[in-house]
Amino acid sequence: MLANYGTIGLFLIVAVLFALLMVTIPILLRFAKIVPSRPNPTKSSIFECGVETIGKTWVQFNFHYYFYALIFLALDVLVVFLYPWAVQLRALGASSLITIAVLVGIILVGYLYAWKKKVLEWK
Amino acid sequence: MTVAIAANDLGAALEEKLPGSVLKAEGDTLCITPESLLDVMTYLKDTPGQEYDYFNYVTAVDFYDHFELVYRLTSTVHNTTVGVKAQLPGRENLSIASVTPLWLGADFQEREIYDLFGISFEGHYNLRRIFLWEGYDGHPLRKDFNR
Amino acid sequence: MEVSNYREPIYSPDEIDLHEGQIIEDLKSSAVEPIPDPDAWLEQEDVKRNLVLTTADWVINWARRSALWPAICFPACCAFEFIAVNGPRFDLSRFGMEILRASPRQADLMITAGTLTWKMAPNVKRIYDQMPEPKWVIAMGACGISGGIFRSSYNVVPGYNKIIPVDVYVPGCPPRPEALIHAIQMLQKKIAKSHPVPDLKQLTGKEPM
Amino acid sequence: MMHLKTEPFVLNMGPVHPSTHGVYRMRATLDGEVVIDIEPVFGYLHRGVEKLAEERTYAGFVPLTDRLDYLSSMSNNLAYVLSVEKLAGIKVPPRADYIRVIMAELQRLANHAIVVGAFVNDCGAFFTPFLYLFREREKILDMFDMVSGQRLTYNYMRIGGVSQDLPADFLPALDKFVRQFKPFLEEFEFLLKDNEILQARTRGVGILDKAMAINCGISGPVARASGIKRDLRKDDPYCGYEKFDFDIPVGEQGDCYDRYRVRVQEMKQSIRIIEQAMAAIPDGPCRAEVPHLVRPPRGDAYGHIEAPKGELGFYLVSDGGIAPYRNHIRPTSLINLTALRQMVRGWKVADLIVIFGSIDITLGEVDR
Repeated sequence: MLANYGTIGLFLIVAVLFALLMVTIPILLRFAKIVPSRPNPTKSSIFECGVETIGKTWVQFNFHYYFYALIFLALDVLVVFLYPWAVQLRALGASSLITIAVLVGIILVGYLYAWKKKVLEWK
Repeated sequence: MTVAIAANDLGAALEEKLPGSVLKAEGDTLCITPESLLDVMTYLKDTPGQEYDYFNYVTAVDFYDHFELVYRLTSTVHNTTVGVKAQLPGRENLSIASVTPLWLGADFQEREIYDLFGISFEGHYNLRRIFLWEGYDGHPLRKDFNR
Repeated sequence: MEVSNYREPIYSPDEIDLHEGQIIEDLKSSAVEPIPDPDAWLEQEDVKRNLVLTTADWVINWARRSALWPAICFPACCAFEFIAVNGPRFDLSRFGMEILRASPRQADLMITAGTLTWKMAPNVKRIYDQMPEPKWVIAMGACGISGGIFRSSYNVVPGYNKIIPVDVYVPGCPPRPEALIHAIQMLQKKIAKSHPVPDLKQLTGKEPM
Repeated sequence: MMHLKTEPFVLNMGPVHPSTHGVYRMRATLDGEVVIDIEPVFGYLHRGVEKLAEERTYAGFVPLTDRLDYLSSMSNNLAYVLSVEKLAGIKVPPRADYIRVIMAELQRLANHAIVVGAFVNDCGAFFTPFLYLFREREKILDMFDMVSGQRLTYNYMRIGGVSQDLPADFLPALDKFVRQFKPFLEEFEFLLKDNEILQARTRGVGILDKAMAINCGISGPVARASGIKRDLRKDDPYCGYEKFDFDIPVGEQGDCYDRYRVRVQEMKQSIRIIEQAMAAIPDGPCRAEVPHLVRPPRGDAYGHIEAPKGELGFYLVSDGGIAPYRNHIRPTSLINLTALRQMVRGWKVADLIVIFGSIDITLGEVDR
């Protein structure tokens, strides 16, 4: 049982190393002056279809869309946990049903709250 | 077949309705005085017999001593078409009534004439340059425009 | 949430138009001399270089030229010849140029497909400036090279090299897809000749790059 | 529901935007996702074609018309050439009429192929239908290449007829193309007609009612989708269109789905016209005897055709010289954009892209 965790740990290290490598390669290449870097003010300004932005952009805009994203995230995480449970149902037996019911219950509370606050309607 | 109406009988009908507005009626075009443009257009659009509800185009022609505005209207009900011309004497600060209250389709075309010819349209809700940028001096489609 | 109609517009179009008109006027007055094409280094003879550096050069050049991602600069008719080159018959993804990025941040090749007018010039210059180094430009079509059939117009920039340095010129109005693919191959040969890896002396600052 | 104070902001759907089909720019005032108002900005491709027309002879202006609406160059050529013939009173031999009808309808197929492909791509089908339609368009471009030697800007029509007669292997190639295009169109239509994603994204979106369409001078498939039964090929026939029988598809609601359906059915009608024209094409000269420097009598004339985008017309004023005194182009795409502002209010940004894609415009014709 423990050996399996060893492989997962190895995999984690390789993943982190790979990610760090991808980040540091451009920085190293810039120090080695292979990657040309010529910063200029236009390059660091915002790209909005080739035109300067109009008016205040740091504005408190109406983020109704992001409620959907949050609720989708919650339900998606639930689905992620359901898959392994559903696959191993025969091995886990009936007791696993209770734990899954608790998990679904918790997520359901959040969903009902959003529903009652009428966040889901989009007039 | 889109019938080009005989302008002279339409001209006669207009004459008794709006005296002094029609200068000449030839072929299928009516030459009218610029001041009476809005009344003639409203007449053409609203009277039951005409119903010119579709606005083909409006354009301007520079004849050095005067500018000529050419309108073309079509009636989708009777499938007839009529041309209307109005002449603006002189070359500086020309202006004529805008037909956008009658047909919204004339909106961009009048802005284009304002931009490229310099003829302004009273009553146009958003008369600004459409193709060139603000601060461009001169109106390119005039005959005396040098590059 | 009903759309309550905000009648007072939150920006004044006239003020913005004047500001943008000023930008166009400045660019128009400053863009008189064509910018020289960036290929002065092509003529230098190949000086003897360390084996490690030349292989590093070769690898980096191979990587750069086989994944040229085009930026979006599609004003006019050449745009549809460029889409035809991306299309099923003249498949451009054979050269690694399949990804057509909407933003200049992930692009390193600007194919200027269309006539450039003075009102569009500041935007194209801004897109070019916002592309990360190293970047190349292909001026596509007669309008890109010299203003083409519209050269005598009051609102057309006679050639893209007035505002951005151009690497490869593609004649044609619009150029046939085979011509554009040939131009891309010419650009790839040009990239293959460059020397991105600096010598040790250049690294330590004794010699300029 | 939400008592938070939120402010609208302005977003530039600017000249460099993947789905504005060219360098068209809209300043969209958005309240989060919902579009409050848009303000169109034109002129990024204004090449001053009407100014260039003043220094070109009647025959010299034909290449410039190719670059107006560069998606349907044949139709631009046809509209201009018809206006000059109307002004100068030139008769065209019957074979030229049939060739012109075949070319105009083939060009309508090619234009609608791109427009329908781009529209479905805007709705979310990422480029798959576009590439299939593009493969068919390449076959049409091959035939145009066979006839005029060019892929996009043909410069094929002349005052008084067409520049050169059809090559011998054109009609067999056309016949082969028509025979394999019909089943392709059936299959394409079958796959997309009742697709529920397309229905969800376009049914009832951006409705343009009939009265607003007429008042805004909208013409072409956008007007027919709103229920206006007006097609210049039937109402004001030119080039002998009265000899062919075809019907005009008309939509009911005038939403994006109807505009898409009207264009697909128009492609079917164009195939019917091409078949009839292919069968009945007479022999004879393909061009009337017209002097190279034609000098129409003093006066003016307005000729218009049913271009793939709508009513495309040329208003010519002649002072008896070899060059037109004034040459005005009726910009179908520019006028079709008049109603965009009313159609888009209240919809979300994603719908704004779909509605804009359903009004098919080309910037060459908008800005001229």
